[in-house]
Amino acid sequence: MSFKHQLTGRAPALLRQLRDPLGLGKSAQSKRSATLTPRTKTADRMVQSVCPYCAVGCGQRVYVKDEKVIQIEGDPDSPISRGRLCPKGSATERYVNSPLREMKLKYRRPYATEWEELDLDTATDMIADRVIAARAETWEHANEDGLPLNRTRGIAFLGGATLDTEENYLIKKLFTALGAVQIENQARI
Amino acid sequence: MSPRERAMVPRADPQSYYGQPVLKQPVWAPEVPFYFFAGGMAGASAGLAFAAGLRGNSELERRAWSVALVGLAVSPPLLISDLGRPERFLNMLRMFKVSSPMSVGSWILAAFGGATTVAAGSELTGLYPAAGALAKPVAAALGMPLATYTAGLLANTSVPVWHGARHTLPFVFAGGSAASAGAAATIATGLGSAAPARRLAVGGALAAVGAAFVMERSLGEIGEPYHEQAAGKLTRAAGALNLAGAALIAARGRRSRKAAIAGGALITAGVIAERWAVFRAGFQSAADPKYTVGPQRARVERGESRGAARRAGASNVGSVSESV
Amino acid sequence: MGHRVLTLDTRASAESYGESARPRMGFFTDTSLCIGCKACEVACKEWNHVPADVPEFSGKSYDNTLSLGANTWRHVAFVEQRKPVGAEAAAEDLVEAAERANAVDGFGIQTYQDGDGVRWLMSSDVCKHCTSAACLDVCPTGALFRTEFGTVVVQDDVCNGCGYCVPACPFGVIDRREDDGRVWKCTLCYDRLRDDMEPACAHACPTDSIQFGELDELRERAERRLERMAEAGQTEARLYGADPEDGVDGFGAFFLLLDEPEVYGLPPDPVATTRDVGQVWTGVLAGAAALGAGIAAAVFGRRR
Amino acid sequence: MGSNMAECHPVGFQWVVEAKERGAKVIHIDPRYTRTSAAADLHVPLRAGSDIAFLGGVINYILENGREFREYVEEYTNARAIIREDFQDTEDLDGLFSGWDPDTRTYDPESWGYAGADHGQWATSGEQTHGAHGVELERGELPREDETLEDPNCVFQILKRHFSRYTPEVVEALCGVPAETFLKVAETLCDNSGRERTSAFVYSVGWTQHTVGVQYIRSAAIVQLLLGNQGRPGGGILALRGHANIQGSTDIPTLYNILPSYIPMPEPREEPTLATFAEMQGPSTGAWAELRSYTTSLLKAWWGDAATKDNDFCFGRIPKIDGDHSNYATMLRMLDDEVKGFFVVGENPAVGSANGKLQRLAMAHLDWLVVRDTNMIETATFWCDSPEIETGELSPEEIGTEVFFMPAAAHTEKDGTFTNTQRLLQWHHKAVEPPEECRSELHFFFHLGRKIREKLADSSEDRDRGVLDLTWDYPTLGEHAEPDAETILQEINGRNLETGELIRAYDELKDDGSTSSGSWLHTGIYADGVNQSARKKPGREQTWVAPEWAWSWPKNQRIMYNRASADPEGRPWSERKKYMWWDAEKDCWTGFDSPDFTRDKAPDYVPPEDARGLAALTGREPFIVHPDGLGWLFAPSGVVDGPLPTHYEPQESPFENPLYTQQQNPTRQLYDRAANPYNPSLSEVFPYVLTSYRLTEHHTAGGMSRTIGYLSELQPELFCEVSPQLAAERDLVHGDWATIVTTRTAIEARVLVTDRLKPLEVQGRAVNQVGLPYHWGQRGIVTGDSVNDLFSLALDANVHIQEVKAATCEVLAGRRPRGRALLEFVDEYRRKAGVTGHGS
Repeated sequence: MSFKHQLTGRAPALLRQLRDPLGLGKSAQSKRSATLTPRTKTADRMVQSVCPYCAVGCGQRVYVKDEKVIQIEGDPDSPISRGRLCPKGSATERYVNSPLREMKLKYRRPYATEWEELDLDTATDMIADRVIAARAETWEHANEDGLPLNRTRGIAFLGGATLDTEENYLIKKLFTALGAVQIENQARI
Repeated sequence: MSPRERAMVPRADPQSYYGQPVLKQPVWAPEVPFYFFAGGMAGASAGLAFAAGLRGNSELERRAWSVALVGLAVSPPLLISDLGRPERFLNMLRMFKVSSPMSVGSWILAAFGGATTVAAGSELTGLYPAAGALAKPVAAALGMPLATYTAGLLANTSVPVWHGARHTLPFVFAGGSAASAGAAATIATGLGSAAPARRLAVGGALAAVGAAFVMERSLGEIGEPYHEQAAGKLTRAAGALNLAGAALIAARGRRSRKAAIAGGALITAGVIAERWAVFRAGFQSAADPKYTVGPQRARVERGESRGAARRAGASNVGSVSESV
Repeated sequence: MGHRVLTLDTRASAESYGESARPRMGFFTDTSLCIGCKACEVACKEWNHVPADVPEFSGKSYDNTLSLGANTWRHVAFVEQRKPVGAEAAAEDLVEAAERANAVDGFGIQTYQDGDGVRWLMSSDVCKHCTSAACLDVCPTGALFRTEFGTVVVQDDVCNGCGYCVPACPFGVIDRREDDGRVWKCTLCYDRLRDDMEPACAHACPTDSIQFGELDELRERAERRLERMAEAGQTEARLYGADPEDGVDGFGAFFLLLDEPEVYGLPPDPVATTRDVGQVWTGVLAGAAALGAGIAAAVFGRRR
Repeated sequence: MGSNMAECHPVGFQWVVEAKERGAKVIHIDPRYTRTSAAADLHVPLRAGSDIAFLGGVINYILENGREFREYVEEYTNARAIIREDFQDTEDLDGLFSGWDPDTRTYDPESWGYAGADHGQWATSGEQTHGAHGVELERGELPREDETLEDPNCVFQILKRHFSRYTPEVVEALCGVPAETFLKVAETLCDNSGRERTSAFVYSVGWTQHTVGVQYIRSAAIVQLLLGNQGRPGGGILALRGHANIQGSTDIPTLYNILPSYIPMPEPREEPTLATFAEMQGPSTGAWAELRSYTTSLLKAWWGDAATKDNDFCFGRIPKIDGDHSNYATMLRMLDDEVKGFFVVGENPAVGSANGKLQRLAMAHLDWLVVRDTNMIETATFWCDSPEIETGELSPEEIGTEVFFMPAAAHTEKDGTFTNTQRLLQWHHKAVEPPEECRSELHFFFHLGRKIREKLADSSEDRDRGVLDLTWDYPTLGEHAEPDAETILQEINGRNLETGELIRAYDELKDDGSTSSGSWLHTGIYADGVNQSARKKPGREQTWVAPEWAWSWPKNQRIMYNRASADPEGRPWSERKKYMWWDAEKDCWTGFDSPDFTRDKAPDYVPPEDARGLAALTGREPFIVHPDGLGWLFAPSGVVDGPLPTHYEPQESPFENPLYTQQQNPTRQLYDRAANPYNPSLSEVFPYVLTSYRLTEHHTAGGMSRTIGYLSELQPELFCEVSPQLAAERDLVHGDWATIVTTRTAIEARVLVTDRLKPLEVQGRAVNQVGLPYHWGQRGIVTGDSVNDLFSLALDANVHIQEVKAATCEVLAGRRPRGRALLEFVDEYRRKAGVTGHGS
């Protein structure tokens, strides 16, 4: 239909007015308006997702173009939310594309007053060393009665409740194997 | 209300939402009232020049065409600089819409501009007299609506003090235009040839003041802004300046060039003040919800209109629109 | 007189699309279902990339965006009202509630936004997409136009920011964006409509307070809703802008309100002043004639 | 109650609105008149911290007027159970139950048990209690019972006595709710319960964040069991959780006291074997009887081939817990330099946790801190811009904490499941790659584990075997080597190790090491090799239960205990409320949902002599996680602060407990620290009740909302909601500033004076409440003081959750002092209140 518009009715507005004397309707329509389409239609793909805010679990449709999220809106298929979203859910696209979002790793030395840059692999490596050291330093083999404890309380973890189930699983698995018991979550708070 | 009660989320006010205006303030800049003045002067001057030409008063004719040309020259810049997107000023001629005085006015201004440039040009340079002779009546004819369409432009908005004056405002602007054209010509023309200009200045000034008075009266309550704040001061100033100028010209304008010039200046200032008074009154009128809600609510109470809200049971076959 | 003809033609402007014309689409905003979540405000801005401007705390209940404008195309109003306080009042509410519920079984009773001692009204306002739209009539460039869906839209590729539409709108909806120079308002998501999608605000609204659809169908739905509420004793409910006979010949986006329109900041009897454009032109011409006469008199008048 | 659903769960609230449209009545019982109240039929304001008294009143009303659903109560609850002779009630002991030990400030719950039952294993601590653990019953039968419910020692009679004092008058005096309003609520609730109708309770953290939080919910459970509203459509107690996967973070926890699916963490024991563990923690009847199979399968999932019969399936590798290792206890150890390193992932304790100052001071004692988030949050920058920097209590030059801030991937940048508030696991598909250095938690922890294993590869230390033997070879995808989330979900689902097939239901799990499952409740989520959580069949193409959208644990059941939706004979209680019923032809349970019951167990089933596990429960016992299959009106086990709810005042209250000399919950956890002072009860220095809450426009600690312009502009500043009366008392000016003071600190907020907050008449005098939304901090587009800085650490002993929904405070007009002056200002109030100690 928009194609048809391009072929016809593209004479200057003033001439198009001959068929729309008051110039309030079609004659005033610009070429851009005549060929307008929503960005959801020109997206490369849409994937179904779930809102990251509260626990209602509203369905979301995430539209992607050129490997960038261009729109997130309610998923009408969801029997939970029926396509609807609250203000936070409706702002999700702004959240994932937020200009304030941090994309680079930052490192602060003891007693330093500024951040420094640090690459991901080095950082992970440093953290691994610190975990091993803290663990060795604070390992509790048994309690005063000689009963086995087999744990460390030198490392603590506090997770938010926007982590995936699979992530929580892996975290609990790793830390339990490392003997760390102070593994906690927003669910406690 | 005790101060205590005031210090809280204001409890629902039957008249408005937290006292906020219903209408948006106009976004127009100070250029606009000056254009009202310049355009009006140009239009009326073209008429004066043409008439003077017919009357054979060639000095007055030449001077008046010059004034028209000056008024015309400053108009487009004033209008364009007021646009949010000046580079798109040509879109003003993208369409022709009878429902929009600004659209029609743009076409009038454009046509008047062409005609006046030719008319005045040939008058002043003596070139192409044929074309000039053809352009002069056209310019004069277009000059009249050019001077008054701006009143229609304001009247065609939701601003109560403007829309309420749709029958009277054009006469205020007509009088003002006449006065300003007359005043300008009086200043620019020698005593001998300036008699018609003086008559036009004096008559226009009196007409403008009279029309403004009638307008304020006919507006009733919604005319309040003309007596308050900036608009109030300007209205009083306009009246005083116009009357003083008219008096001075009438009394001594025939003998003293100085007095004529002074009188002309006073009237010019008076006309500008009048344009500003109307302009400011619109802002004040839009800013206070009482001017919007009050008359509408009254209409509904009086049964002249059913209003836009309807409870259950009320018939939705309006008899109102027919009775208007 | 003449204005009748004109406004009739104004309505006809949708038909300038001939066979490509679509049924007139609009909103029915049922404020009795609004929970004031402001999803509509955010969803609108997100879809249309409307800029955010962070204000100060307003103290006007939970409203900090305050009104419709160039950067707010959906606006949720919050009105706090006092009601008879005390257990009696509250308890009664429920008793009556129960009785009325039986009276109109199936539909139940809504003591909407009705609490112990206070009533908290919430309402999502939007451009009315008037049948006779003053903004559209006065626009000199044709930037504002009526779409094939009967909605009123500004074309930002045409608008030159003359600002005429701003004081023309009887609702104070449309406004000029400072840094941009053009005017902006709700487009009823024209681009989405062209792909048969519903506007972002209606799509997001959690409680269906914002309903989108063919205007005729919405009007019938609203009529039934009003009747039901009346039966349930909700006599303060009223439709606003649902009738083609009002001053703008009917809203394309109308409302169900629980109090007088002005309480929500809406005009009780809005009029498209452009319906009087006939009178305006008469005035302009009369003025012009008078001017001509005046000049003639001044020039040809008898010499003293 | 205790929930502001319309504001905090707006999209879920669409169903409430719809129900209301169909005639349901919505009652909102909350200290503040909120957007939820505005949409309700009735708003009942009550004093924060008095909910148990209100619900106790409802229970009393039901019992006094015989409004209980008699058949349901007789058949499906433990009303008929006889409790031990030596049980003593709070009514006998002035606010204490029998078994109280003043030295340890804990209960020995032995005397709360069923008469005649074996109580060898009552000594389960709060860390260990998950309802049923430890109750040992012969064949799952009540040892002694009285069907007539007349025996003075039967639960029903004890209940009557216990709640008899919660009269409408007491409710009025204690909650500030007029008796007639209370009665209206009680009547409405009863009228809307029974065979034909059901009523539901909705709660959120307004109930949990108290020193008696668990008992709040217990009270509702008693009401719902008495009215027969459990396990039935339109009934239940709905916990509305506040985060996308907070339910999932509990089911497959990052919590110190449980392993996946609520398997308790082991404690140090003489005989630390899987056998003893299973015996101590698992009853022989009910769903928990299979604890050993569940645990063995978990161990097989984690240690794979390294887990063998001979090494007890590596059970010994699991670290032992011997006390409260929860978040707040850990922060206090941190303050004492006992914690070296801290991972904070997608959490913002500097703003979100109670006593924010203590949180921040504690982190300054760390050797290293790892913060992973999408935005730079206050927790990551405490060393340079926390309020303590301004007051001079901290300065970067003196903070030795090494800080790693790692940018995280958003949900659109990774595959995985969120478990919503109704136990529904919903898969969210990855839409795009995470930008720059942003990575998922899956990515970070997988590679962290990989590196640790590499570094420890040649370690001979026994302690390192646990991590070295761990199954940690997940396939990775894409340029960033992202571990495959579906593989992990399959591990969670579990396999039959002989056939290699994916487990279909937890009944298939074995204790001989022949099965693996990372979480027994989640078995079946990958049944038939299909990711059931990724099912997206449109709701409109299904029944109203929509069983083919996503997957819920256990066994895709949408309503738990749904056997109770049918009468003892297996017939629906009523046509209106039919949900699950016994199909005599097909000899199985059928209906709209999958049965939370053995599918082919007939209503008339009687367990054989030697029966154990689920087989030991009869065909008319719906609450299958309990060893007796009954709903517990009286909790003989599992709750550390009493078998029945009792009203105690909050830690900080302007009122005396009118019921007992015991002012507060005797078991509440307090921390006598300089950085954690408490406002004395009844203190005139802190005359107002303080409560914190959320707004629709923001999210929790603000990291996901203060960083977004579209949300920030809707609620730009922190404000406090106060009544016109309070404003008058303190000359607060609407729209101006107020300072709110506790012994912890003072913060400033804009003043919102509103009729929506009403002073309540409690114990003959008016009390004003102050409401504060807690979303603000120092960073983001909109900033403000952090409300949680006002609160103390006073915890519920069952779950170690802080009391931030009811405290006391003072309110003053104007802004707070700055810098050092703030400390002196607060010290002055401490002195006035007679609180010793100086903020460390």
